[in-house]
Amino acid sequence: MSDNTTPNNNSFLHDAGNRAMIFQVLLLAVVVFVGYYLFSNLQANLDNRGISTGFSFFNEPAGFPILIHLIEYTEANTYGRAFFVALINTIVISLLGIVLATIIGVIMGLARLSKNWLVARLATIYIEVMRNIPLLLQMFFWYFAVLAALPAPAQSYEFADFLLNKRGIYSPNPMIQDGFGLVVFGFILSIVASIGLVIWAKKRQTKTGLWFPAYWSSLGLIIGITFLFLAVAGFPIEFDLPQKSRFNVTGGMVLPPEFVAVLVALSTYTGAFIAEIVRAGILSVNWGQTEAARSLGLRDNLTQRLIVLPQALRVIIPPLTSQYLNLAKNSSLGAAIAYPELVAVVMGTTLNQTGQAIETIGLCMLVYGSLSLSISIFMNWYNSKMSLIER
Amino acid sequence: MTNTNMARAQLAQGEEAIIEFNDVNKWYGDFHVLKNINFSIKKGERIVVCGPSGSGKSTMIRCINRLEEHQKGAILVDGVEMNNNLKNIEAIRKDVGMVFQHFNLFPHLSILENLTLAPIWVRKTPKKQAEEMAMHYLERVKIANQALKFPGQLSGGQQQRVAIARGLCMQPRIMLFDEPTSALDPEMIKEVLDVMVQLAEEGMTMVCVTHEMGFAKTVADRVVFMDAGEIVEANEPHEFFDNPQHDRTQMFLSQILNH
Amino acid sequence: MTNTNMARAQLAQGEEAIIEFNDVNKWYGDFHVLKNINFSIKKGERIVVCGPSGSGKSTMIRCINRLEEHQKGAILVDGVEMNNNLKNIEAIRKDVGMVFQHFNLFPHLSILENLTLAPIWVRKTPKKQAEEMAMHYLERVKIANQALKFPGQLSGGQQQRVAIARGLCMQPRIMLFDEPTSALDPEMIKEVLDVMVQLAEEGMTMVCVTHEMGFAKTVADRVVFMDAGEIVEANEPHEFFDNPQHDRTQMFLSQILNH
Amino acid sequence: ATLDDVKAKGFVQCGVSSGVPGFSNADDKGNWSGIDVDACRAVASAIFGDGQKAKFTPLSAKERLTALQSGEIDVLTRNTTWTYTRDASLGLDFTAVNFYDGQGFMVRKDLGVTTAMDLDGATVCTEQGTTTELNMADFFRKNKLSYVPVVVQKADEALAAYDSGRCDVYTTDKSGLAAHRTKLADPKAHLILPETISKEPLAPVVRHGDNQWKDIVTWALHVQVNAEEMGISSKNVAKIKSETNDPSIKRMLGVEGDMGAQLGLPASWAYDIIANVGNYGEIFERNVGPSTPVDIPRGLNALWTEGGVMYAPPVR
Amino acid sequence: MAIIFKPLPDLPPPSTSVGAVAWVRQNLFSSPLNVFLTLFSAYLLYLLVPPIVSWAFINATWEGTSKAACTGGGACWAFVSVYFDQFMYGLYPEKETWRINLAVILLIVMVGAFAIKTINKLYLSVAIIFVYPIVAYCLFAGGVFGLEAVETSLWGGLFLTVLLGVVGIVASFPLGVLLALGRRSDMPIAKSVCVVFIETIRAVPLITILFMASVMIPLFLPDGINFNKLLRVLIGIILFSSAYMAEVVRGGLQAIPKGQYEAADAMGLTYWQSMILVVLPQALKLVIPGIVNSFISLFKDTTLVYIVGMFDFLGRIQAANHDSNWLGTTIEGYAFAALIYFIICFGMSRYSMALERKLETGHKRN
Ligand SMILES: Nc1ncnc2c1ncn2[C@@H]1O[C@H](COP(=O)(O)OP(=O)(O)OP(=O)(O)O)[C@@H](O)[C@H]1O
Ligand SMILES: Nc1ncnc2c1ncn2[C@@H]1O[C@H](COP(=O)(O)OP(=O)(O)OP(=O)(O)O)[C@@H](O)[C@H]1O
Ligand SMILES: [Mg+2]
Ligand SMILES: [Mg+2]
Repeated sequence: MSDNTTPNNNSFLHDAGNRAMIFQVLLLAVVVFVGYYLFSNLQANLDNRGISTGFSFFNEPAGFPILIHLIEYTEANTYGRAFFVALINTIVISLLGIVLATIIGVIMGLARLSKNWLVARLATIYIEVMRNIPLLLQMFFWYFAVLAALPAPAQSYEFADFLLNKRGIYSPNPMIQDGFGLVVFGFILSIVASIGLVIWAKKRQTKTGLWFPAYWSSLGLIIGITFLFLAVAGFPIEFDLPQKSRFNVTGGMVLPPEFVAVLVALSTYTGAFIAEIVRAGILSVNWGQTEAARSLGLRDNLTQRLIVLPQALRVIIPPLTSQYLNLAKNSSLGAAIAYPELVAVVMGTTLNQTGQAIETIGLCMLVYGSLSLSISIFMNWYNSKMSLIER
Repeated sequence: MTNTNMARAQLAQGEEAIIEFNDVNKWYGDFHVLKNINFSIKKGERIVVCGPSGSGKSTMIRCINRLEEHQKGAILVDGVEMNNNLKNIEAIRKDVGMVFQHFNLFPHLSILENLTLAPIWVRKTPKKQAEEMAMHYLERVKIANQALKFPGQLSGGQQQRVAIARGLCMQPRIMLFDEPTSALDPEMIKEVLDVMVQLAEEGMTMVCVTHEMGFAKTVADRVVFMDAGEIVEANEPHEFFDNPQHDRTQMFLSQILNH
Repeated sequence: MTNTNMARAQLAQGEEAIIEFNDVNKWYGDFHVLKNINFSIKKGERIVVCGPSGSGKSTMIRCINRLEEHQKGAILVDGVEMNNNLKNIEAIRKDVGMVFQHFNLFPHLSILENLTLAPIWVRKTPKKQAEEMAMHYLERVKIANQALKFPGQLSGGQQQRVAIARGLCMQPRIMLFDEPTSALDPEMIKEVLDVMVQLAEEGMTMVCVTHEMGFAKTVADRVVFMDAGEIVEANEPHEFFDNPQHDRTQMFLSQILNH
Repeated sequence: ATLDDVKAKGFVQCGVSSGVPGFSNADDKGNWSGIDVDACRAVASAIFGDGQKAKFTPLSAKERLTALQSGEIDVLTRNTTWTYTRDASLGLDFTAVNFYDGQGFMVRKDLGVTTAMDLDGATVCTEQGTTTELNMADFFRKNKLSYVPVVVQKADEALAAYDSGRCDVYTTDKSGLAAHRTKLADPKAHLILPETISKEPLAPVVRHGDNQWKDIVTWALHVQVNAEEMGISSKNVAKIKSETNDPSIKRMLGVEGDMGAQLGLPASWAYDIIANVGNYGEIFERNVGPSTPVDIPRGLNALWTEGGVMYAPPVR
Repeated sequence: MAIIFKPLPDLPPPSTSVGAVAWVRQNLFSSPLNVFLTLFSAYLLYLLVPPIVSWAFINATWEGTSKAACTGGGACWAFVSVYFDQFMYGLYPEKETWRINLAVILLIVMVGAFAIKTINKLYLSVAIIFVYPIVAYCLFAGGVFGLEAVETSLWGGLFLTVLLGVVGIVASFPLGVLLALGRRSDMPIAKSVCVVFIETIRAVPLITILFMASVMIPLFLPDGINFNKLLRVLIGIILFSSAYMAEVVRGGLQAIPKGQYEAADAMGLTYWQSMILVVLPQALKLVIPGIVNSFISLFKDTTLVYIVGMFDFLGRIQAANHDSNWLGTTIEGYAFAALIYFIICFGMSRYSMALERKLETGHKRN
């Protein structure tokens, strides 16, 4: 039958595989060429203009101060260290923002679904207002609103050993004394005990069918035992109390208003987006699931917890990931209100002092790239875990 | 109370009514979907409900475990009136199993977990015992070997049987079926009907919305025909099929049976 | 070449094969879904393919217009081998109409646009002429009055008839049907089968996956029974139904017919 | 070469700051004015004989140097401090100083502070990306004073933060302090401290390597200073040009010889600068002098003959 | 003899299930928790609304020539009214602003026409995407048909904001579609190029891209080649939003059932035919909300051009805040900005909802 199988007019170009191949080779060639072209121009331009390149400036002293630094930092430290300070600031604000935005988003999303008309309406207004006004404006709003609302340091609000004024929230700074090891031991002990409690509660259910509020009790257990050990060790913590001085407050720990404003702006803004995602996720779970759960006699809170939320999560997670990424990227706007994050320190001060545009901007892009990548890797892992349970 | 009396009158003498509709009316917004439903079901009775699409069949049986609220009249299940009292509703729901047309299995839980969920959380059955019972019912519906799979991995007929087993796991005294076979293909319909026939033979009280007239003929004690929110006719199967009283019923039957 | 010869042998003497499967094998990953399919279909023949779910029926007919690739053997349609050659594939697809189980109408286009799309863009028919032809086929399937509606506005049976008309609009020489009635309810099944019977009477080459045994009996020239990726039995309908050769076929028939 | 590009374009593209009153500021009609703007107009006058053939790109502190490096602007006339690193490693060249500045501090009067040495523990607001940040750090370190820095991306927000009480002190170049003070809610409630903590020679910047262009920008400034020294102003320049016998003036104004050709400029280049823009003294008075709200004393920027450091090489 | 069936008449529902009282009971006070929530929300409203109303309206000053005119203790809207033109048009010559107005009206009319059923959507889209930009550009930039040329550096205010947003979205749209198709293609190299592009761009903040575009692109080009800053910023914005658009469109493509592709294949349509005729129209319709969402984000994000020294709407307002006649009007300026952004963004999201309903072909069946 071989004669019969002779394909007619089998020209090279008509083969689907070949066509794809040719197209791709062309594409690759274009990409490589454009890349090469840009790069060679860059080199020529840099040479022409006598701009030095490289990261050697990283080892030079930075000479500028940074308001918020979670690791030791002074002006005498290097640009490299300044970079890490800023990196940590970016990461901290992103992570805290993500946590807060999630909480706000879930609450607002549920509120918008509330059967209570007024609550649902207010949540809708919140969501629409937040979503439709540029984040930068919101940052200015929070920053200057916060500043305007608070008193000068001399007139600080005081609660116990806490101070609140335009310069931030001051709290006692705990300083660990001898004997703290005992407390740590107590804390570990309490955790072990509560894990035991949870296991015991599971076992008991299997045997007798009765539930025990294991999670709440373990919380109590952890607090109780830790406090007990604190007392036994004679409270081995001393507090460095904030004190008003001529201009400011000295001592204690401080949460500057910049940090608060950026955090509030980021989390309320992103929270509004997350609220919509949560709402859509919950709505995406077939009403039949709720009915089935109800007809089995499950209470509404159990229905939500055991049936609706686990399924809604699958729908929620992918768009949630993008919102997390957006939040991390939007933290770069913090520069506008003096929050010393990556863009401010690296693309701002460092770039201006060293003039190394390519290096600093490239570095910023790289950092945001990796930050985004890690968030999405984590979320994808979580997502696959969730869907694994399903199938 | 004449309506109630009428409902009573439909009962065979001396036997106890486990579900009673007393002059039940329901509206969806302005739309009057159930009109003066008076009907009562004895313990162990097997009722088939049929009627054209949109006639209110589903709505009626969903009122029994208060997936829907009615606005007028009273529904008594096991002597308890279904109203906003959550305690009552929960208690009744434990006693009433429901099987949906689209199964409504929980896709994120394994078959076994689907079955043990309610016993563990609602009835506070020890997990082990709940699992044993679940396996028992899975065997009853002949899919014990699928216990560890997830709903997405089963065929439609198998899923529907799991749904039935799930309903049975609460050891209900009443089972409600809402078109349990209409999403299935012919081979699977048979599987499901077989299980239902078995249940019926064991004396479970059953209310079943279905258009499987074969099932109605063999199993039902009474067939209820609804149209436009009313019960048009309710009768024993042979009477119902051979000698329908209303012209509406005749028309409907002629359509269905000629196919 | 013995297999190919076998395929030829199945042909009635002297008649021309329009579709030929020569020792076709196909895998989905590791899963061997079609096993040594040797089969050939004459011009004007009407073939019904049946078999249990998952036996590879859909896969086989989807290979004919290369919605699926096969990995071994050759499929010849109209003497042209189906391989990666785009020209060939496009040419064959113009000649082969396909009707899917789930209709797959284009929801964003009106019925008329659904029908004229391929003639206009593939066959380069003038729009007016394409529309006339479309109206002609719509009349054939008795829904000409629905031409300006959108698919979402039609009932299942109507949609399926539109799908058939769409297939016919390319004026194909071969029509493939993949369970064209299984998504429909009984009333609608009848509508669709009627249209197909008509087509069959006009001598169109048809390959139809279906479990409507009534249709098979009245219309088919041959009935092909598949199981586990193989063609178990292929025979004329009366032989096939009254005197099945394989025990697997017997078992299958007993299930289907007893329902 | 830049000059050819500029001639081909028909205008000079200058980078300026986006709003420092007295230095570069656009009014509500979009007209630019200020010392830095005039420095640019001087270059335009020298080339085209027309000070209006200049266009202005407002730049933030952050992007100004990169904008120049990348060729987006021809010359950066934005109060930019001349420092070693900037000159040596960035592919840039500074021309002549058009304003001698120094960094200072502004505080609220009611704090009772009179000297910067009192600022121990203060919170300091400043704009990001300038030498100001570094000088501030150096000052406090040198004097062993503690402080809290609040570094805001743009001067406006930095000032707003100071105004709203976030900081005790606002620091930037003294010229900037004077200018910014006019923007505060109550300018009179603020005090500029006497200390000058840094040398801030502000000079227009050009790209490294184009000497001709650098010379043009440099000499456009020198001419202004020389003119003031010689008593030539925009008002009398026409008369002097026609009446003078002083050979050095004749040379400068292009009456004798062709000094312009050496730089690729018309012979009347210096005349055009003075006629269009004025001498340095005029420019200073017009933009930041006592008659303006900015009100900066001449100080260091007076001519060398009058106790300042403005000293220009002769045109010969 | 058969009994004739006569359906009972429909009765109106009892008053406990409809009407105002029932509504209040069901929606506000249906359970103790709801009672609490209702009261709490009402209290919140009480706290927020009266002060805002009195600041923004009751005590506000609407006219005046300087801040000194604002004595009411409320908002100083006089500032906004004096500066209104600059906020809208930037430094665009006053006597030429009719050109901008004309272009905007034209656009609104054209987009609005989508809602009219009888108009051919295809021609309209072609007109908007291909013809309109040319017309608009001629109007804005001038220099042809006797229109006075207006340099791009004078463009500003809300006009610039809208321009950046609209051009960004319109131009990024086809690019996004191509990227999305590329990302879903079977060709490994094409696919990886698209994936890398999309993921890289999505991973970095817009700020860095704008910065690149405004100050660094020239470094990547041969000496002497240079082009308009506005254009460069636009390219940055287009690349940025095309990556987002690609992901939105990909979502739509994934939602199209395989059967649609197969049906198109079975009819003999080529790849591009089946994409353009069958798949994309459905996919794009599905993702209208997503598209509008990216439009809204992009529109808001254009505020970031301030860091590259362009004076968009927000930039103009900030600049006007320097005016010594109007010091202390920052809040009014920002409130006005917030209001305008809100109106535009909210309007867009409502328009998209209306559009979705209009484009619905037949009710959904499952
Ligand atoms: N939530 C609702 N809101 C308004 N009308 C509704 C609602 N649910 C159902 N209906 C209407 O009530 C009527 C009865 O619905 P029901 O589901 O009880 O019919 P059915 O007899 O079960 O029909 P089918 O055989 O099609 O399932 C229908 O006309 C339906 O359109
Ligand atoms: N894309 C795929 N990848 C892997 N396996 C597949 C794929 N598509 C189908 N199969 C498997 O191939 C086998 C044959 O599928 P096919 O759809 O041809 O069956 P069928 O005979 O048409 O069955 P049915 O009557 O249920 O439609 C089935 O076991 C199916 O699970
Ligand atoms: Mg129903
Ligand atoms: Mg199939």
